[in-house]
Amino acid sequence: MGLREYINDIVEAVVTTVKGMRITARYGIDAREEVTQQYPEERRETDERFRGFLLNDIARCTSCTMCVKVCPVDCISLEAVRGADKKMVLVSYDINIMRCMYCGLCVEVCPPKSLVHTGGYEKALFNRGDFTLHFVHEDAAGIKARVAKQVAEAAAKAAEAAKAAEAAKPEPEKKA
Amino acid sequence: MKPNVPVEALHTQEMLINMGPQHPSTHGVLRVILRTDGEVVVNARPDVGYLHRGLEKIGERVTYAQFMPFTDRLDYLAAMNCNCAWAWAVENLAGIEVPERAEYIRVIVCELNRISSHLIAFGSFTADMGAFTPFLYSIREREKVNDLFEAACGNRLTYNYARVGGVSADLPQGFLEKTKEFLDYFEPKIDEYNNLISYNKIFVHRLANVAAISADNAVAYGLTGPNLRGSGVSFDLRRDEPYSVYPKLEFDVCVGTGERGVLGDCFDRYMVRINEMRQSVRILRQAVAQIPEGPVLAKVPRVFKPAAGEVYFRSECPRGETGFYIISDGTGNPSRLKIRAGSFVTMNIFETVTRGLMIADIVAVIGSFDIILPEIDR
Amino acid sequence: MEVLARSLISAFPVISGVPLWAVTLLIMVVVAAILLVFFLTFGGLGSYVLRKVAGDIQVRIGPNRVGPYGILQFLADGAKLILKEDIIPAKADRFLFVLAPYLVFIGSFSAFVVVPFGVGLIAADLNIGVYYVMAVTSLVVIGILMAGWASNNKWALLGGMRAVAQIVSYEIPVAMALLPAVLIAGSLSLQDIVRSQGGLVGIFGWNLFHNPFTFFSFFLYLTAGQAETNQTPFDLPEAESELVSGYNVEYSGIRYAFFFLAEFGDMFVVAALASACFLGGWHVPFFRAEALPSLWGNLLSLGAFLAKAFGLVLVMMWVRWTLPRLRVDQLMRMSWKYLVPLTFVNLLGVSLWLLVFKGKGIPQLIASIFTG
Amino acid sequence: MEPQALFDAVKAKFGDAALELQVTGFRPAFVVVAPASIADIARFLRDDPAMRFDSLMCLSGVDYKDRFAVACHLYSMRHRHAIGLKAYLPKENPLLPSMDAVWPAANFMERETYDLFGIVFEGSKDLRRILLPEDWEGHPLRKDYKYPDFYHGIKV
Repeated sequence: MGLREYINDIVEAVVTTVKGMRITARYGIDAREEVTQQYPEERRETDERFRGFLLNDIARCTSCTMCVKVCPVDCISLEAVRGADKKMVLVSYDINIMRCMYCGLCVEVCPPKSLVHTGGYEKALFNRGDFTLHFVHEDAAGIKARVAKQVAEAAAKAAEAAKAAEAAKPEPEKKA
Repeated sequence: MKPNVPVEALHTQEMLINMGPQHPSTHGVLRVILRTDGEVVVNARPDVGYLHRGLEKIGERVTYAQFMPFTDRLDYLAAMNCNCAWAWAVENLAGIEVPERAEYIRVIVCELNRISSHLIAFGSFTADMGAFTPFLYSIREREKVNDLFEAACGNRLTYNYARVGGVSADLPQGFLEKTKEFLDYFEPKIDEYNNLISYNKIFVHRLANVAAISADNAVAYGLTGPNLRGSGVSFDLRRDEPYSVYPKLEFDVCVGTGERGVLGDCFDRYMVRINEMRQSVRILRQAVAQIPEGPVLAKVPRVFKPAAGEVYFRSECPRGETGFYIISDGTGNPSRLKIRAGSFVTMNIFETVTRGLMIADIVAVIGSFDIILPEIDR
Repeated sequence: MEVLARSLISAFPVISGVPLWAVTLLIMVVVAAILLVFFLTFGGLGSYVLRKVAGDIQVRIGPNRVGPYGILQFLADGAKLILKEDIIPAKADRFLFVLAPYLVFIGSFSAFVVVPFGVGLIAADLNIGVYYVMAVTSLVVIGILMAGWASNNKWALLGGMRAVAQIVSYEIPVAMALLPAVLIAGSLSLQDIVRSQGGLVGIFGWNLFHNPFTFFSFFLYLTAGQAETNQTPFDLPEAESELVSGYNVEYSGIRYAFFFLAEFGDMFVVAALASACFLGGWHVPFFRAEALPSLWGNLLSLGAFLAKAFGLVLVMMWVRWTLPRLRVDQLMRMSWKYLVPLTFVNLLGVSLWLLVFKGKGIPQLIASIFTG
Repeated sequence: MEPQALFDAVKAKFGDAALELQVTGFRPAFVVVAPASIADIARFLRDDPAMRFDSLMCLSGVDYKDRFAVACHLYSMRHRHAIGLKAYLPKENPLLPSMDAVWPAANFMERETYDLFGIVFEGSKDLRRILLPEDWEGHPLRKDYKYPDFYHGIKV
């Protein structure tokens, strides 16, 4: 470890330290450089493509269960009953946002585009049950009962119509 | 003056320390069982598996498209690279033709993610060495990259942006201008980092000649990526086993040069990452200039059943190669999915390299390997 | 103190019955209380300024919630630390564990006795001032080692060992770097050292410009001082990224507050000694503070002294947020192979200079040329 | 170097130990060998100047429902070509010689294969479970793996 290396070590140490301190000084002095946001007061506006909590517009939802099948972690549970006019009536549609990993596959595959990501990302609740979002606000039993009644009426009307058609059909044979 | 007490009689005991799963500088839940004699490490045995979620078992349960969000959780600092690696692997298996624009978008987001991953590697490494300030500067730059990703795919960490056959959505309005803006802003910052910390005497002294790995030792132990190039082996998948549109983009492969000590020491691995950031900026400038118009997603049947076969495809991730060995038996789910992670194989050499170092060097070695635990434990 | 006591008794006949020693004791207690209040507020404000400076350097804001611009943050921290439950680990060596923080606190607080705050403002103008400070600050080492050993934690033990190695081996450069000022002043007392720097007009009286060797030893002292107070390039005893938190890993609550305040106390002592020995202590550059009537003279000199000391504390904080940390063996190598030889050569240089120029520095020589 | 030429070279040297060459639908192609001689063939593939497979990319266990297999992917830094090396193993007690003497990179991968499949590598430097806790029963990646209900009283 010759003397020259010894001196060189010291000089290099001092020079590189001063260079580093010059940079931190430059940041230290000009206060405009602050980049941190004061979170509760200044909220960061999320991009319109931001994948926040899911929201399903049940009016347009055709309960085709595509989203249930595509979800990798099966966090969407859907229950539907076939209505009188052969279309499915949604009984209950829940998304467990604790299991959901916001991958966006369900929103992509939803044919009527009724399932969308909202911009929300803040949710703190007291018990785990509340983390399941229920999108159908009526209670399930009520809907089922209503639909069952409609189906029964439709069936009854269809039966009378069939009897009436029965009655109408024999007359023409006698005339012929 | 002969010591009157023979040294052997002094009963000194080795200390067994748990650099436990919860430690400020193990970059995740890595446990290192340290057997030390005072400060000098006699044996450092890594114990991994604290973050094992069984991704390969999940891979056999979900379909090819559904596995994409899980690849974000493979290396969450370079999720884009893992997404695209999975997409390329499946396209290689099923022979799907991906439109030109989608390939360019993939290269753009992958290189942006390489920059943000190397920024984290640089920041956390200097923080481990005691200089906390550069970490904050690197986080500031990374936030700008995150804003770009949020505009493109909607999420800031787990992007889930690639799809089998292309990308999920086209780049938004003004994305390319914002990227150019970021590149112009970012390039001088690398020189600032070098002035601030890279050539700082204390930093160099902490890293030079520490845990040097010779070139053939690196290859034998299966090191890949910056760790391999740090030892002087000029091997980069983007150039030597080209995939996607990398052949159309010219960049040079940064290799360790033993600048401040032996070839292949911690300083070389660190400097390879810094220089690689510059190369990524160069690639990005060309990709942003050459990107064509056109569709971004190929026609892939919704119920996607690739032909039976076995494929091993690997792509260059910031932490080494990420390889997917997929065995498909014709059904919708892969029958076996092996993920080869860069950090997992790097940990293999950890025990032999850290013999005789000091405790402070263990932290330096972990930082210079830039390992990440979800990739190790899968 | 006796002079003060006698003058107090003569001023207030009503207490003339009280024996002399009781009055001096009372004065000592009052002075100690004042110093303690200064020590605690400096500890608190110091931590606030440290975090604000860190925030500024690291493109963030730093504390700004408690009080206007976060000024009262240190009160909130203090309250939190007092209210927090201080846990004593099960198999810890209870007596040593409890004693350690007090020792560290005493070690760093008792150095305030000889700090020359102003013309007359000094707790006790000991004629062995510098020597006393060296002796007292090495008490901190014992405290830290005790803390490291007693908390029955491997990381703390390593932290304690490192602290001993570091502070002991940096005592020598610190002492050697201060000796030039002692040589110039010809006395160990800090007041004499400060008075010896008042000769010329303006800042040329300072020891810093006395001769190139003292200029160089100022920076050596600051480097070694940075190591004495476990600041970042040398903060190995409490290296967060290696030893989790070094010797104070098992401490919490009020005991941790002692360590925390002691660290800032050390920092102030180092800055105070540096400004006293090299930057002309309480001398106001273009103004003779002693000539003023005692109250104003003291206040002005106190202000000048605190400004210089706080300036140096800021420089130490600035260095603290820029440099990475040394390794233990490099720390030892730097002390024994770089600082100790340099300070010895420096000392030799100063003594030769004093011999050749008969005690005059460059400014004095230039002044003597003009005055013929 | 073409997989076929490579297979012939191995066949020439090791005779019937080299069983077949899987090419269609396999990227990269696989040389299937008898489990007993996999270590020697591996050493040959690494040391032979024409092949020089000095880098073990990936060593993985596979459960083909009726039998196990160990598939290694090799790559040559010098010649820039890749090949697969596979050995089929019976389901009862899968056993084959360890390759960590040939490529040190194999140690962690063998430990992982042992951990998740139960394939024992004879003569391995240090064969222990790597990802799962030491006292975990069963090997999860086997197709016939049943999830345990409790592990140390914690519901799995």
